[in-house]
Parts: sequence; structure tokens; C-alpha cells
Amino acid sequence: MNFFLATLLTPLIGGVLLAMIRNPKLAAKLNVLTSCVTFTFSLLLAFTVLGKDSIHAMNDWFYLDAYNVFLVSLTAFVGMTTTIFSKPYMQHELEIGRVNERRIRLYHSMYQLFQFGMLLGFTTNNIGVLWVSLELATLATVLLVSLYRTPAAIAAAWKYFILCGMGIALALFGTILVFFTSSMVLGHGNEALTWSLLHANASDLDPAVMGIAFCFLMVGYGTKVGLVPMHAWLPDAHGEGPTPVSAVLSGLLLNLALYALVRFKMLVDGSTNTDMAGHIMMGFGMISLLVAAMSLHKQTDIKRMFSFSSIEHMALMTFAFGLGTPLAAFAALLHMTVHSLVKSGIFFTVGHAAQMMGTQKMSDIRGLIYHYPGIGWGLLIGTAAIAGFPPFGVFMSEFLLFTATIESYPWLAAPLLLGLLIGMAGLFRFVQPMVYGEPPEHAKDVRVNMIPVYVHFGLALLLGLAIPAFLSDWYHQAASLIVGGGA
Amino acid sequence: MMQSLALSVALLACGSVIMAAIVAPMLQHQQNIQRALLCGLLGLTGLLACAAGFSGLMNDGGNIILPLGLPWLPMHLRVDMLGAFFLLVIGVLVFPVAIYSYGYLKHEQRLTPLAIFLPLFVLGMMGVVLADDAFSFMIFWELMSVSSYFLVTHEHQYIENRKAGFIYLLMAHMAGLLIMGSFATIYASTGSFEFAAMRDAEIAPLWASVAFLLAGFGFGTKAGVVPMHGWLPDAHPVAPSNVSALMSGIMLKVAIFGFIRITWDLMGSGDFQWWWGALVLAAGSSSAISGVLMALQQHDLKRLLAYHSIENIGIILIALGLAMLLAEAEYPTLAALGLIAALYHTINHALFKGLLFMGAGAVLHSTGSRNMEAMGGLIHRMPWTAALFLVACISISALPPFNGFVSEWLIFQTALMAPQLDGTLLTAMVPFSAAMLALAGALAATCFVKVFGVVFLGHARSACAAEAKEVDVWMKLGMAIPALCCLLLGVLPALFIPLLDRVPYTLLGTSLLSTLASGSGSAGQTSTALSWLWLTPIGAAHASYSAPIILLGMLVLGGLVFWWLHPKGIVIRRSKMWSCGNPHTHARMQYNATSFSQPLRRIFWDVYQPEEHEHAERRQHKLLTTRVRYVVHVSDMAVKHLYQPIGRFTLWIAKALRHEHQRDIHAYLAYTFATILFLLAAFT
Amino acid sequence: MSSMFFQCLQAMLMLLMAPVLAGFLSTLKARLQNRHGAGILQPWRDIRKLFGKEVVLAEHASWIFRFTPYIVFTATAMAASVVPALLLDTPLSLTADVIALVALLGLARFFLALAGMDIGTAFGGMGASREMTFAALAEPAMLMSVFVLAIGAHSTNLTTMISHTLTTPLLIQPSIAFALVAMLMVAIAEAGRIPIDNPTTHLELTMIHEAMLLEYSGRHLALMEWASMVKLLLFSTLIIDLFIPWGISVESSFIGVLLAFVIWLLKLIVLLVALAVLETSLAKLRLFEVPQYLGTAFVLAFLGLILHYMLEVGA
Amino acid sequence: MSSMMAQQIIDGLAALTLLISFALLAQHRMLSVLHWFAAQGLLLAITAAVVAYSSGEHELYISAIMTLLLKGLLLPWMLWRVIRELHVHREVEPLLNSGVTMVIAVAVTLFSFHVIQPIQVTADLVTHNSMAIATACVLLSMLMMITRKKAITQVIGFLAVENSLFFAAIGATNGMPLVVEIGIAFDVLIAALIFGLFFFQIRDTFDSMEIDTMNASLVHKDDDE
Repeated sequence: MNFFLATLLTPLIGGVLLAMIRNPKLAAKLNVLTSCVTFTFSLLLAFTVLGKDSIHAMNDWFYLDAYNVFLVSLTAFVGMTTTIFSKPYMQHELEIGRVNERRIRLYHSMYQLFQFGMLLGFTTNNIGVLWVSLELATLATVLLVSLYRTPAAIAAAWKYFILCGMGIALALFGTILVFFTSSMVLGHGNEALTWSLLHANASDLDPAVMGIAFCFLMVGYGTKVGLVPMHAWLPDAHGEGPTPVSAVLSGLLLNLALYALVRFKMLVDGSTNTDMAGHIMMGFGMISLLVAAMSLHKQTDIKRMFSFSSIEHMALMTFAFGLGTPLAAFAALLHMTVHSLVKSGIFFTVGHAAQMMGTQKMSDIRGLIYHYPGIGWGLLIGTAAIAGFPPFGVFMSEFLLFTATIESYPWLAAPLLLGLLIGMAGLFRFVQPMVYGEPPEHAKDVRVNMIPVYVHFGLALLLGLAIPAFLSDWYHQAASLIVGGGA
Repeated sequence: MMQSLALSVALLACGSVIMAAIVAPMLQHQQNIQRALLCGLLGLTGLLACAAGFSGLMNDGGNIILPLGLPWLPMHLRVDMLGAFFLLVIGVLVFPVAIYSYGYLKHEQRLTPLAIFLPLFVLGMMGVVLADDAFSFMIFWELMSVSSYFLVTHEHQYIENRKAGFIYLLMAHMAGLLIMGSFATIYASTGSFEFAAMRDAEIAPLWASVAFLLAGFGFGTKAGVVPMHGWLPDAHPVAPSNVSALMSGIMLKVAIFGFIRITWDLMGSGDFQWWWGALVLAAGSSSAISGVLMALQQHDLKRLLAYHSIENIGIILIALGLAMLLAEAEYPTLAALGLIAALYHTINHALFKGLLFMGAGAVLHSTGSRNMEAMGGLIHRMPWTAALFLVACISISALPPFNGFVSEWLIFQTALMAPQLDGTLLTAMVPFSAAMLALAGALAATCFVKVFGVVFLGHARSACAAEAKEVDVWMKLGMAIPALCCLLLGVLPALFIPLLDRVPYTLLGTSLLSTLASGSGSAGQTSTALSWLWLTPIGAAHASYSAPIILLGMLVLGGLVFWWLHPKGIVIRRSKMWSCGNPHTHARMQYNATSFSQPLRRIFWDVYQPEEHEHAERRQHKLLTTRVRYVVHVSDMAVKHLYQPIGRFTLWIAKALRHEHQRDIHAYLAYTFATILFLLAAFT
Repeated sequence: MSSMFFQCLQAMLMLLMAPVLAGFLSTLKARLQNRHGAGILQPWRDIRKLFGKEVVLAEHASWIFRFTPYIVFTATAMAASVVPALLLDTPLSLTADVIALVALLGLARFFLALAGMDIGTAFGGMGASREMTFAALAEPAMLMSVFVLAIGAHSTNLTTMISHTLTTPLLIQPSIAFALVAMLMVAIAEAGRIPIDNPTTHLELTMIHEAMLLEYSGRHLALMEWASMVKLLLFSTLIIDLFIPWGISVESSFIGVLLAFVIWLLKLIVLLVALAVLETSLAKLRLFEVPQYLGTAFVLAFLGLILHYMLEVGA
Repeated sequence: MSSMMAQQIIDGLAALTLLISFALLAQHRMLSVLHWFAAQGLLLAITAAVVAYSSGEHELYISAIMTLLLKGLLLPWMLWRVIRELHVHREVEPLLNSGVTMVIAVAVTLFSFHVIQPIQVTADLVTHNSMAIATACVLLSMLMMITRKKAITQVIGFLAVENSLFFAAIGATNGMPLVVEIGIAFDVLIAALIFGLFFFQIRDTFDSMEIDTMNASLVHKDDDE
């Protein structure tokens, strides 16, 4: 059985089915089921690649190497836990009338479509299809962000749509430029868009074209990654969309964009044999880190705040990939994993907290620990984890990143340190009053499913304490792949 | 991998504390069992850590590799002399604090968070001491910071506690990052995270200096060195008192340990540069003086004690700085003396500061207040607490025959025996630091006269003080153990110093006793058989101090005088106090904490810059004053002129950025447009 | 064994002589002020009388208050007994070096101040506050000036320091001059003499030391007074030892000690006369000028230390 | 048709495309913007057909037909519907003075040629020119999005960017592989549908198609202000 197809088709079929099911409860269950099946297939897929360098499937259309195998599993996993979380969450939203049954149907269907786009993007070997899948995922999430149909939600979705549409168009232009030079080497066909072939022949590609292409790709996919100054859509889209969507946006979609960017960076490095791409990424990473960290200090909306934290962490990864040493790449991959886990876990917690307090305004959220200790502690621990405190995995990756920075660009360690510190301060400035103290009068009890949160944090903890050998091997392989360039 | 008794015992201690962290939270519904289990396991941990420390100091330590962490970077643990000594410091305070906690936590409603984070906190501290690679060090280090943050914010219903917790966590994180930077710098030169490799490697002087500075600022922040101390006076008072005792007593010492580990052990005294020691000395002197000056102006008991921690860290750093200067100038014996002095003060401070915080906790427990202005006369209500607290007061004031004096005496000896160093600046710094030490010591005595006098003596200033009750036997026992240790370490330093002497042996390759034995050996009339009686660090002719004889002499003489003068069988007459013929005074007419420190406030007016507000209510005529209100507030200069501006600046930028995030969509499109133009222009 | 004997003798002498010398000083001052004076032995008579009087304690005086006189007296006496007055090398002089000596006095002061606060009168607190404040400034100054000599002698043991002074050829050393001035200033302050404090006055808002003793009576008061007299003698002897030790007996022979006693007495008398003249001719300082006075002493001592390093060691 | 001639035709079409981009930028009336947009779509279809013919890539005919249907007819028609329904065919003031806009546009075009210059070494002249023009068109369309207030003109700008991309794909590379082409076309279609959906929602929610009013709902006020 071809697990590639199975992994991809399950969410697609699920999405179509869900578009037809009217009963929200049944739909929610089917949603969970679909995601579980997807996750199972993705695990089987990962299992098949275990012990091999890479596998190609279906005429080179699909491709799995150490770099994307864990991302596929991660995507399917976070996708699954998010559906589990969203079941009671969306039920509550339905009960309080923020959404109606039609929208719920749209939500479930689009969610699976988004999953499909994500998985397609991670598994495809064709940079054109990669673009298409990213666009697909974007379009699906645009509809998800506007789900509440409030003025703010519409405005946020519009902003998201226009800015990301623009960005992704630029990425397409970059892709065309790559095709422009690769078609001279690999012929005018699908081969010229096949990443593995491009990578193998990277040194034959025209460095000048690749340089220009990378500028467009950087701005294009960088918009999706949420890099400053193209990040403006991100806080609004996170803040106004339903919380499960914020969770997958932060936890998954940004990863896909960065994944794509890094894939292109490998090509560009192989072609130009300079650090140009790396330096650009480091520059974007550093600026984004500082701006995001500073911005954290003046926030009112809880989800917006955590979305700035996502920018901060994507910036860290961008910076790390840009550094271009094996240690840095290792750190970035690890960071990608733990950030997805922790950040989506935080959004789950935040979602429940916001429902309890009936607001996303941070000044109205108080005393979570008193009101519901699980959520209060969850938010506090999650924030500590994302801020880079051990024994969670974020600490480990930041430690490695920091070391790698000092190894290659010691003077950049200072702004890096500053950014991390300011970011941490910004988070705790707001999280502390929310979790501590006495809860306000209007707090109410809601159905809460904390299991996904615990699972996420538990995994992040595990990754901080002891990384399994196979994962570490993957990271190592991927890191050498990323760093190795065209070699 | 080398197993040894010390290491096994240390691992057992870790196991016991992990057990506490896992099992105790599960017993949420049986508070008594939970408390007993928590305190029992913690006490056991303390004992085991003590045992491991002793055995590590006596024999060789061992090392072990645990399959945790990264696959290519497993967790290395090791007991060496330095680590063993600090294990001892940890154990010797954790044990009594555990006993104390059993009584202190009796009425604690929310025990479970404490049951999780208290053991983790202890685990973090022990782990730092045991760690043998940079990564494990950092893991344990941050574990210590985070868990203590949760302990600081334990009583989070008060806004001041949250604020203190925030600033604490922020500074701790900064410290962690700086330390990480230091390790990373060493790593960049060695290519390995393992301490063993770092020890062997050569580091270029520039990078060594960078690593030193990063480590200095990082550990200095955590240890509360001025001006990075801003978190300390806020965080220590708001934590539960048993936690404050541990934080002030050990956690700050673990920072000192880390500093010694990186500078002395990983880089080694061969890498020292002349200005390192000078910087440490300067930092130590300024901390010692500013700490005690600020302490004098406090009226919150625990806050006052917190400032004294800053002072004592300064004293330890003075000793360390002297040792670094001397080691750099190639006087290993004197450097060893300085190091021993620093370590001796470390364990001393752990003991008496732990005791002081426990005492403060007992007072808080009984009166419900930390405000000294509301206390008074507690010696009658809480005689045991008062007596034990007094022991700590005398110890911290560096008065014989208790332990504080011994370590300060050793530091003075180091400073005085220091030969002339290169350069006028250095030459002047050594005696100047000694002067600062003397000043700090004398001011500390002043401060503790104030503390003991205002809290325990005189009349009760409020109802809660008048109705205070003595604490239970557990708390008393918990306080009695460190008090006894203070006395023992004060009277029998000559027995303890040979044990300490092994630490400089591993770090410097030389030790005090070996030099003395191989040297002139002119121990004068003191034979080796009586060596426990005399403390003669360099030689009897240079300096000697015999605490046992002084104590004995004082006891005999005092006893004789008492026996001679004291009339037998006559009950002493009690009457109203005389008070210059005006016995009808109100309790509020006593000198209180604010008035006691008024002369110093006036003398150091320019340093304190106090804000005074005087307000008099008058009836019609200006002479008919009905009520006078005087408020004085001394704020921490560092907070006022360093922390707050930084905070304001950050907020200012954040505000500007927020405006930037509220533009309309055209602006963002324009940004993207400009970015792509810029990239194309710059990179093609 | 004879050294042990002389040690005891010397210690007894210090204790017994203290009131006599205090009497001598007050008589001298009286004469200088054209009064007759009560005689040299008046302090002894006071002490004896007080020993016989009944002790009255304030109602809620704690054990601190009751034990303080013994602690203060013992600590002062202990300190006095380690200072070589007649014989250079006595057994006890090794038990405490000069730092320990200062610390012993510090212990006495610590308890004295606590006792002042125990009763809860406004005066007691005031005295304690001022005493501790000024002591905090005086103590470093004193240690500094001692350090000037200690660094020269590479020792803080009084015996070694004295023998160092005795054995080195007499040179004009500016550092020691500075140290001497500083030491004299500190000694006046520590002993509570004019212009810092006035031991003969009570019930003044400017008093320091006496304010803490207000509640004492009977034998307690006697011990306290005695201790402060011993302290005056102790400081005088310390100055003699450190700066003009010539004449002290190096060997424990009876003749030598006797000779040393005479010389010591002479030197003391000179010092006390100087003090008496000073006290008669000066007015008491305002309270908040005292820190400046002590600060000056500290700076002088520190300058002495720097000079020592710059001029004398380097040369 | 010789390849020389085909190249000349493509060159001419490229110049036209650039011209239309300028025209789109300069237009103020909604309907004429729409007309120019439709013309651009038509031009693209022709270009695709010419390239298909000259290069012999028959797949490109499919692209040409798809382009004609989608970009030349369907999208303009949809937009026209929207304009009619929403009554937004009034003239609008651009954010930037049109003179300034033109100066920037010329500068951007020159810049594009400058940037594409290094490619010349490896590629023949025609593709180089069309690549430069495509780049210029992309940037000019972006400029249009930036300078227009109305949501609809922004969308047209966005679609113009897509058109420029398509032009780059066929003009410079003789078309992308079909699968990718179809994928892209599909995405553009969905995007356009979503745009249409949004227009009505924006109108319902905000009573205006001006972007500024929308932004106001995203402004988060602080408690302290």
C-alpha cells in the first residue's frame, strides 16, 4: 500500500465528506477520526523511511527524506490533537452562538482541506506543487480565520488574504525564476521542478538567476513564515480566528513556509556557493526576533500576544537555518518540533481560558489557577516552556542555537540574547497576572479537554530530557543535508 | 566512569528528592501525610547530601554518565572536591530547613505546589553542583531558577509577590543566558561541552576574558551582586520563609559555585588576567557596602535580610577577588588562603542566613507581619526563637566566638599578607577592600543590633506582637541545628579548615597545609597535637586566633564574676523602668527601625537620597499641632536609575511598534514592496 | 611557667589599674579646671559601693539585660589580658591577634547596645543607635591604622608587631605618623571622651554611651563602668604598644617586668595628661560633626596605608 | 512563422503588457481599470498561443485557452458583477498623487531592467527582455495595490500580479509544466471566488469598501490609553 497516497487522500476524502455532514457532533467525531487515521498513516510512512536515507514515490512526485519525514508526522500529530481539542471547543462556540451549524460544517471541511494542503506541501517533490499546496492551505485558512464573521474577523481575514496572496505571488515568481534557469539544465518538463533533481544539479543552475529568485522566494515565503516586515497579517489572523485555527497556523502552517524556504535555500546555496541566502535569512531572523520580542510588551489580546511569540520563534529558526552550521540546523529542526508542540499546546490552553473568561482581552482574564488549576498551570508551564526554560525542549534548541551563534558569529549572540530576554519578559508580563490572583466574577465553567495539552507538553518535556536516537539521527541527517548544499 | 561512595550517596540524595517531587504531590488529599513525606524526604536528602559532601572531601569523588539529554551529549555527573564542598553546604542547610518546614507548613493550605517545586528546587541546586558538562549544568541551573520562581510566587494573591516573581524570573533568565554565553564561548574554543575537555583546552586570552565577563555578569546577577541585585530584595521576602532560607542560604552560593567552577576550574588560574581579580574585588566591595547600607534602611524584616545577603555575597567576592589577584601574581599559598576564606564564608553565610530567615519566618508565623515597626518585646513571648536568632545575629556581625568572625578574619589575613602587586591601582585596592570589609562588618553589627533590638527587645508595638506565641518544636529544632553549627564552626575552625583545604588543592595544585608542612614549619610553641586549638593559617608568628581559648576564658571569667557578685537566694527586685524619671512612656515612643537608622541616613544622605514627607495637622494656629506624620522612603538607587529607565525604554519602543502594527493594509503592502526592492538592490 | 605567672599578673594589673587611672584622669582634669577633684581612688570607691547596692531591674528586662554586664566586662577584660603591657611574649597574646581584639570589643558593644534597647526607653534606643553608628565608622578607621603596622610587620599578632618595631631601626616613617594620628582620634572616640562623648554627663540629648546605661544599677552598673575604664586603659596601652613600645620587657624576668611597668606607667601618664589637656580645652562636637571627625581619621589611616605601599615598601 | 518573427511578436506583446500595467496604474475609473485588466488577460492568452506555436509545446495551447477563459472572460465578468451589485463604480482618489505614482513606476521599471541585467549572460535576449518586463509588471501591480484605497482595486492589482507571473512563465520559460499550471489556475480561481465572497461580507459588515474603515476594527486599544 502506498502510504503517501493514503496519508494525503485521507484528509481530502474526509474534507469532502465533512462538507456534506450537517450534524455538528457527528462531524466533530468524524473530524477526529479522519485526523487519527491520517496520523496513523503518517506514522507508517515514517516507519517505512526509518533506516533509509530517502524514498521517492510515484515517479518522483513524492519524496521523503530525513528533513521532511518528522515534519509530516508532526503535522499529522498536531493536526490530530487539534481536532481533539476543537471538539469541545467548537461545541461551546456553537452553544454560545458565535458560529452556526453551517459554519461548523465549513470549519470541519476546511480544516481537513488545510491538512491536505499541509501534508501535500511536505511530501511533494515538486516545487510547483509545493507552491500550490501552500496556496491551498492559505486559502483554506483564510476561510477559517473569517469563520466568526465579525467585523474584526473579516478585516483580519482580508488582511491575511491580501498580504499572503501578495507574498505567495512573489514566491511563485521566484519559483518561475528557478524554473527559468533549471529548464535550461533539466529540460522543459516536470524534471525541472523536481526538487531532488534540482538539488542534485544545483551547481549547474545560474547563480545570478537563483540569487534573484531567492530574493522573491524569501519575501514570498517569508511573508508566510511571518518575518518582519511582512508579518502584519499574522497577529490579526491568529487573534481573530477560532483558536484551533490559531493553533495549527502557528504550529504547522508557518513551519511549512519555512520548510519551503529552507528547501530553496539549499538549492541557492548549491548554485551560488556563497552565504548570500544564509545572510539574508539571518538578517530577517534577527530583525524579526527583536521586533517581535519588543512588540510583546504592549499587547491587549491574549492570542495576538502569543502570535507575536510565534513570530519570535519562527525568527529564531530562520536565523538558525541562516547560520548554516550543522549545529545550528540541528537546533532549528529541534526548535521547529518543540515550538509546534508547545505553541499549539499553549493555544489550546488559551482557547479554554478565553472561553472561561468570555473574553480574549488579557486585562479581563485573571486568576486562572484559582478558577481551574489545570488551565492556569498549563498556561504558566507552557509559557515557561516557550520562553526557553528547561527541562523543556525549547531550552535545548535555544542552547544549541546560542552555542552555534557564538561559534560562527559571536557578536550576533548579543542581540540574540537580548531578543530572547525581552521576549520572555514580554510573555511573563502578561501571563503572570492572568494565571495568578483571584478570578473575576464573570468566569464560568466550560467543558475542557486538557489531554492534548498534557500530551504536547509531555512530548516537549521528553524532547528536553532525552531525545530518542532515531529522531536525533534524522535531525543530524537533515542538518547535514541542509548544510551540505549542492554537495 | 568511576563509581565512588560520594557519588552513590549524592545520587541517592537526588533520587530521594525526585521521589519527593513525584510522590508528595499525589497525596493531595492527605495533607498531613503529604507534609510528613515531603519534609521527611527533604531531610533525608539533606543528610545524604551532607554525607556525600563529607565523603567527597575526604576521599576521591567519582563520575557517572546518565543516558539523558542529547544522544551525543549524555548527562555527565561527577563529584569533585569543589562539588563535594558545595554539596555539604547544600546538605547542611537543607536538613534543618526540612525539619523546620514540617512545623512551618502545618497551616499551609496549598501544599501541593510546594511539594512539587521545593524538591525540584533542591534537585536543581544539587544537579548544578554535580554537573560535569555544560548542558547538564544549564539544565539544572534553570531548573533551580524556574522552580524557585514558582516558590517565590507561591502566595500569588498579592500583587507585590507577582511583581517580585516577574523581576526575579526575568533576571534569572538573563543570568541563565549570560552563563550559557560563557559556556558557549568556552565551547567555541574547545569543541566540547564536557567539563573534562574544557579543563584541558587552551583558550585565547580574549575569549577567556569574554567568558569570564559573561560568567561574572551571569552568576553575579544570580548571586545578587550590585548593581544586578534588583530582583533579590523583592524576591526573597515574598517567598515562604523556608524557601527564603534556602534561596538566600544556598541558591546564591550555588551561583558562587558556578563562578568558581568556570573561572577557577574550567579556565584555570593560569588563564587569569590581572583585571579579573580587580573587577571581582571591586564588585565585591561595592556589593558589601551597598548591601549593608540598604539593609540598614529597611523595616521589612525579610527584605532587610535579603539586603544582607547582597552584603555577604560581596564579602565572599572580596575573598575570591583577592584569591584571584594572588593566583594571577603567582602566590599560590596566599591564593589558597583567600579561596579557603571565601569558601568558609560561603558555608557560614549559608548557616546563619538560613537561620535568620527561619527566625524571621518564625516571627512572621507568630505575628503575621514582616514589618519590624509592628514588633517588639518578642523575646518574652518567643524565648527560644529569640536566643537562636541572636546567635545568628552575632554570627553575621562577625563577632567572636561565632563563625562569621572566623571567615572575615581569614579574609583580613589574606588582604594583609598580600605582597605588593603590580601597579598602584591594584596595590591600593587590596587594603581598600579590607577597609570596606571592616566598614561592612561594623555596619552589619549596627544593623543587627537594630534588628534584634527592635524585633525582640523593648515593648510590643502592636497587638499581634503582644500576643505572639512561641513556635512548635520542629521549627525550634530546625533553627537549633544551624545555630549549633555556627558555634562549632566558630570555635573549632582549625578542625574544619583541613577539610576545606582540599578544594584549593584541586584548583590550584597547592594547599595551605602542604605548604606549611613542607615549609619552615615554625609552628612556634604550638605543637601539632594541639593544632585544633589554634588557627594559624600562614604561621603562628604571623597571625593566630584561638577561639576555644577565648570562649573558655570568657566562660571562666564571666562565671567567676557572676559567681562572686551574684547574691545567693535573693530575688532581684523588679520595678517600673526609670527612664530618667518618666516611666509612663508609650510603646510607640521607643526607638524603632526608622529612628534607629536615622543617624546613618543623615550621614549617608547623598547616597540614599531619601524621600521625606512631613505632614502636620494643625488646629487654627500653627503652634496647635494635633498630629504629625513623618514618612521617609529610601529607594534602591539601582532600581531607580537603572532598572526603571530600562523598563520605560522597552515600553516606549513597544508602544512605537504597536502603532506600527495598527496601520492599514497599504502600509504593509508598501513594506513588502520596499523589502523586495531592497533585497534585489542589495543582493544581486 | 613564669610567663604564665606574668600573664596573670599583667591581666590583673590591667583590670586593677584601670579605675586608678580613670581617677587620675578626672583628678587631673579637675585640677586643670581649678577644682580640687575627688582623688585618684574615687572610681574604686564608686565601684565598691555599687557592688554592695541592691540591683533593681525594670519590669520586663529580659535576660539580655541581665547578662550584658557580665558579657561586656568579660569581653573587655579578655581583650585587655591579651594586650602585652609589660611582657612582650605572653601565652595569651597568641589567642587573639589585633583583629580579634577589635572584634572582642565589638562583641561587648553589641551587647551593650542590645541592653540599651531592652528596656524600651527612648533614651536607650537613642544611645544604642548612636553608639553603633559611630562605632561602625570608628572601627574601620582603627583597623586601617593598625593595618599600616601589620603590613609592615607581616603579622597581626601584637607580639610580632611590637618586636618588629623594636628590631627595625628607627626611621621617620610618614605612614606610621598618619596611622598614629588616626589611632589617637579613634581611641578618643571609642573610649567615649570629649570631643565625641562626655562620660561625666547624663540626661543630655547629646549623650551616647551613658544613655545605654541609664537603667542599670548596683553591681551591673559597676561592671559596666569598670569595663569602660578598662577600655580606656586598653586603648592607651594599645597605642603605646603599637607606636612607642620601647621599654617593654622582652624576657620574663622579674626585674625586666618591673622596669617595664614603670616605663609603661610613665607613658600612660603622658598620654593621660595630654588627654586631660585636650578634654579641658575642647568643647564637645555637635553630634553630626562626629562622622566627619571619624571620616577624617579613616582617610588619614588609609593615606598612611597607601603611603606605606608607595614610599616604604617600594623604596 | 520563423522563430525570429515569433521573438519579435513576443517582444511586442511584452511591451504591450508593460503598457497595460502602466495603464492600470494610471486609471482612476473603476470600469476602465476593469477593461484594461480584461485586455491584459486577452493579451496573455495571445502570448501563450504564440509561444505555443513557436516553441511547439502543445500543452501551452491548453494554457492559452484556460487563460482566455479564466483571465480574459470569467474574472472580469465576475468583477463586473461585483461592481454592479455593490455600486462601487465611482471614481476614487488614489492614496498617492498620480504624478508621483508614475515617477515611481518608471523608476521601478528601470530598476527591474537593472536587476535582470546579470541574467543576460546565460539567456538569449528575448527571454531576458520578457523576464525584465515581467518583473516590472509584478512590481507595478504591487504598486497598484499599494496606492489604491478600494478593496476591489486591490483585488484587481492582485490579479494583475498573477497575470504578470503568468506572463513571466510563458514569456520567459515557455510555460510551466501543465500540472503546475492547472494547479495555479485552480488556486487563482478559488482565490477569486473567495474574493467575491468577501466583497459581500465586507459590504454587509462595514457598509463601505474602503480599507481604512476595516482596519479600525483591528485596532486594539490599551487600557491605559
